[in-house]
Amino acid sequence: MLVVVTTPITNWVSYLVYFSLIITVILVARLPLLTVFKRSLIEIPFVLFAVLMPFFGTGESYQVGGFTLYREGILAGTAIVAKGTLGVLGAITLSSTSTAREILRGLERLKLPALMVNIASFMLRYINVVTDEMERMRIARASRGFEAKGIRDWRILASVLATLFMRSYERGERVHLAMLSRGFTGVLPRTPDSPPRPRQYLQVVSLPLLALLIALSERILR
Amino acid sequence: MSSKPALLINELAFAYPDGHQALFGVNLQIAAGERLALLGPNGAGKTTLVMHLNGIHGAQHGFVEIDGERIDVGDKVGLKKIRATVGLVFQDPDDQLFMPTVFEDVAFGPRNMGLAPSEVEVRVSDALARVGMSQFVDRPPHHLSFGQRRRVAVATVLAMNPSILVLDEPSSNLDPASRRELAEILRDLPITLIMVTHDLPFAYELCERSVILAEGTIVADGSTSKILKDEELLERYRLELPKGFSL
Amino acid sequence: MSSKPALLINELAFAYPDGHQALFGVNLQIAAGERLALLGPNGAGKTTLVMHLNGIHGAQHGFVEIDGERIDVGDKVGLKKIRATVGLVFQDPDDQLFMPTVFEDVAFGPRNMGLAPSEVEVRVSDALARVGMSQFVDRPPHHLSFGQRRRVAVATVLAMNPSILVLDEPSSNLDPASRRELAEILRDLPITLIMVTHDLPFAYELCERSVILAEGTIVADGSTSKILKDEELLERYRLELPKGFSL
Amino acid sequence: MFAPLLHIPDGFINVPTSVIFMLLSAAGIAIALRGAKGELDDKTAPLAGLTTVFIFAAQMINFPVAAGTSGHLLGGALAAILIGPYAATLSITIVLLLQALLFADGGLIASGLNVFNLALVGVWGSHLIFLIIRKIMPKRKNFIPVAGFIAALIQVPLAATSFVIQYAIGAESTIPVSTVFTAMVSTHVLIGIGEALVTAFTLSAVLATRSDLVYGWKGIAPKLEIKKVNS
Repeated sequence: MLVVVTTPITNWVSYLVYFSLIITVILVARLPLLTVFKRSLIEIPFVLFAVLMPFFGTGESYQVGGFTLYREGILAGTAIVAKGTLGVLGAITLSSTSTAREILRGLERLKLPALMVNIASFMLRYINVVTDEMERMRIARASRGFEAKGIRDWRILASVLATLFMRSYERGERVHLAMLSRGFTGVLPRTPDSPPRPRQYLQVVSLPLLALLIALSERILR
Repeated sequence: MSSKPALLINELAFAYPDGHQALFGVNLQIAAGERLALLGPNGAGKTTLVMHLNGIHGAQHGFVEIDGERIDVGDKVGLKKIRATVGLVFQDPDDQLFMPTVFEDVAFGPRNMGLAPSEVEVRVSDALARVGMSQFVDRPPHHLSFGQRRRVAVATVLAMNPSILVLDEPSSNLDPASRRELAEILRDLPITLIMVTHDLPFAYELCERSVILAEGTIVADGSTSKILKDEELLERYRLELPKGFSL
Repeated sequence: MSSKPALLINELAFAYPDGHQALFGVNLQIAAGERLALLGPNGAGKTTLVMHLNGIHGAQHGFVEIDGERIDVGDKVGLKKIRATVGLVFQDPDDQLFMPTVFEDVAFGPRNMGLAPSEVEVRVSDALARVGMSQFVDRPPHHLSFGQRRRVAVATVLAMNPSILVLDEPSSNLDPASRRELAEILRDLPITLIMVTHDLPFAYELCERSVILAEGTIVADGSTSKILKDEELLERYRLELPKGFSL
Repeated sequence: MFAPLLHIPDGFINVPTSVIFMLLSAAGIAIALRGAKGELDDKTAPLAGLTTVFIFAAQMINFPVAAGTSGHLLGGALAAILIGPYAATLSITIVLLLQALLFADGGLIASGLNVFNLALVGVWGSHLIFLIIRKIMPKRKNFIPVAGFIAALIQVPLAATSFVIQYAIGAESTIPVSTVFTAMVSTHVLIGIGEALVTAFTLSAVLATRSDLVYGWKGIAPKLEIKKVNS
């Protein structure tokens, strides 16, 4: 990712290779393409931003259908779309090929503070419990003829938020008591886990390495 | 209206978006004023079926009719009417009670129906009186005991004057006295009642008729006492009377 | 050790920081290997009492002794031992199963005790075998059914090899077959058992002795069958056997 | 969505700037970690974990604005007042990290930028505003929603301004900073009004039933006791 972001957009060959790399990974991992596409829509606000960019800038410019487009702006806009898309595709690949737990383990290895990892793992454990509660509350509202239409309904939705907060907080307290009664002393026991084998390391670094190679070669060839 | 069944389910089948099929052709007919227990093991599709009764899920195959009118989840006006006719009481009262006071919670449904404030007040006080919770009208639901919250949850639905009341595990987590009080409240309601439950003695106490739902179809339908006496049938569907219980 | 009671509660009183007093002098003595049902209406102080048994609440007046040793919430080392001796199973298994997999959840207690990884594994597989959940060891708890989660919750506590097991409403929300299976598991444990419950038939099935806690004191103590036959006593404390149930 | 531009993807702001803000965020998180530990003790992990789920779930609730459009809560001010600034910083940071990792919502290298804007500027900005208002206003329960309203109102444009500063330092873009500033801040003032309404409503609903859970209100209670001792 870092390699991608530092590559100047004018090295467009590199970008083609990056895209083919990430798409190869997506295909190899057999991710459903439609899902990947749907999830990439998340970057749309930034694409809009990028589309505006060619209209701004200084220096070299072109006249297209009555608009003044700046070379600088076009380049910058393209860069944002290209890099953003690569980033989003990369993150989607990561999240679709690794379980949330594996990602957490990874964060732990990357020396994210233990407390942060613990909070995140509690979050992952209870996300289903709480979203199920939320869904049942939604059905309960709908069953009594409620439909959120406008700002008038915000007060009711806020009551739902408040209830959700109180239920979550109280559950947090009960979980804490349950932990205490099983001898918790403030430090969560670490799960001993096997260190990754060299082969796995190789697989892990292969993609960034390849990307780096491409970036460098472009620069050298110029 | 009186000749038509209060509820008619015909060939109802349903699969979740993830492909898991929960209902495989359910047929059921209930007359107005009947009290029916819907029994069955965990994962039999009971909750999925209940979600069809007021249009939370739409029928993918077959249909559901309330008082002779077919539920169409696309028809917003019709749906609103159905949801006023069929009242759903959830198993966990905390899912149902989200307003700051008991009054506002019970008033929520009637207000959504667009009733005048004076009419809303009448509805609220009637519904709370029916479940014996009138004195708690200004309390936050959060501060009530579990049994009291369950009763307020029933009131929130009664306030909409439904003609069919559907309850999911109404007796769960209640202490014995609260359980009996709830049974008395439910017995006195002049209303069609459908009760999803594991509590066979509770079903026996309240419902003349029971059906067993298993693997997405109705596998038994008859008088509650007859069904509960059929030990082989009960055992096949992981149902059993508690030790020491005799009909 | 054998001559001393497994649990001795003497004159225990407790008030919450908000001033609400929950216990008003509880006296109770349990011998090793006994199975005791703690009955009582909602709000009687049952949960508060249970929280004293392993030092989550400290005694404000009176004391609690486990195997002759007084619980002192200030003594961290002693507390650790108490919490290994007295195992608490919560009512909602989701409160108790907080780790990402069944294995890690059951291993949580033994790891806190500082056991070696190999010993932890033995404890986990033993505990899961006892509740018949061995095949689910690598599953995330939220993929299990409610009855299965309840059983894993029991295993998380058994893995600490407690000599006293305290269960809060163990039969709540279980379907009849899961309820019976749990009763069989609990009956086979060679352990002192204290069970807080509303489910009088369940208490009758499992416990020879029962006490009734009401308004913060023990108001009755005797054989379960004798207590459950005393209709006047039961009624006074909002307890009653379900209709159709006979001893 | 209320504030899509506050989830910056990778490549929008250049790497040196991203790294600088990553370091700044890391420092802020370190302080929050220490603060939360001191405040919540061994309750931190479960309580902060569950409140993080709450923030995450809260952002899934759609607040309809007008025909078809809707928004969701950012929650910085709400979290700061409900659970305190330290725990709120941690909760919002984790929500942002997991959104980036699991849902590709916001970039990974850009995560430092996003955490800085929302978890640090958003939360601590709200907290400071809240403290100031607490000084000025009468110490009654119903001042909390009002304070929450103002804190949330200012928090959103504040986070937007922080975004513009990052943009000014390191955006690989040609749109002039002043244009971005005007556009961002004006839209986010509107968004801030929505955020403020929802925050105030939610706070008043929690206060109605469990005022003891509200951090911003608890902070006041001991003060009153001290007064009694002095007189």
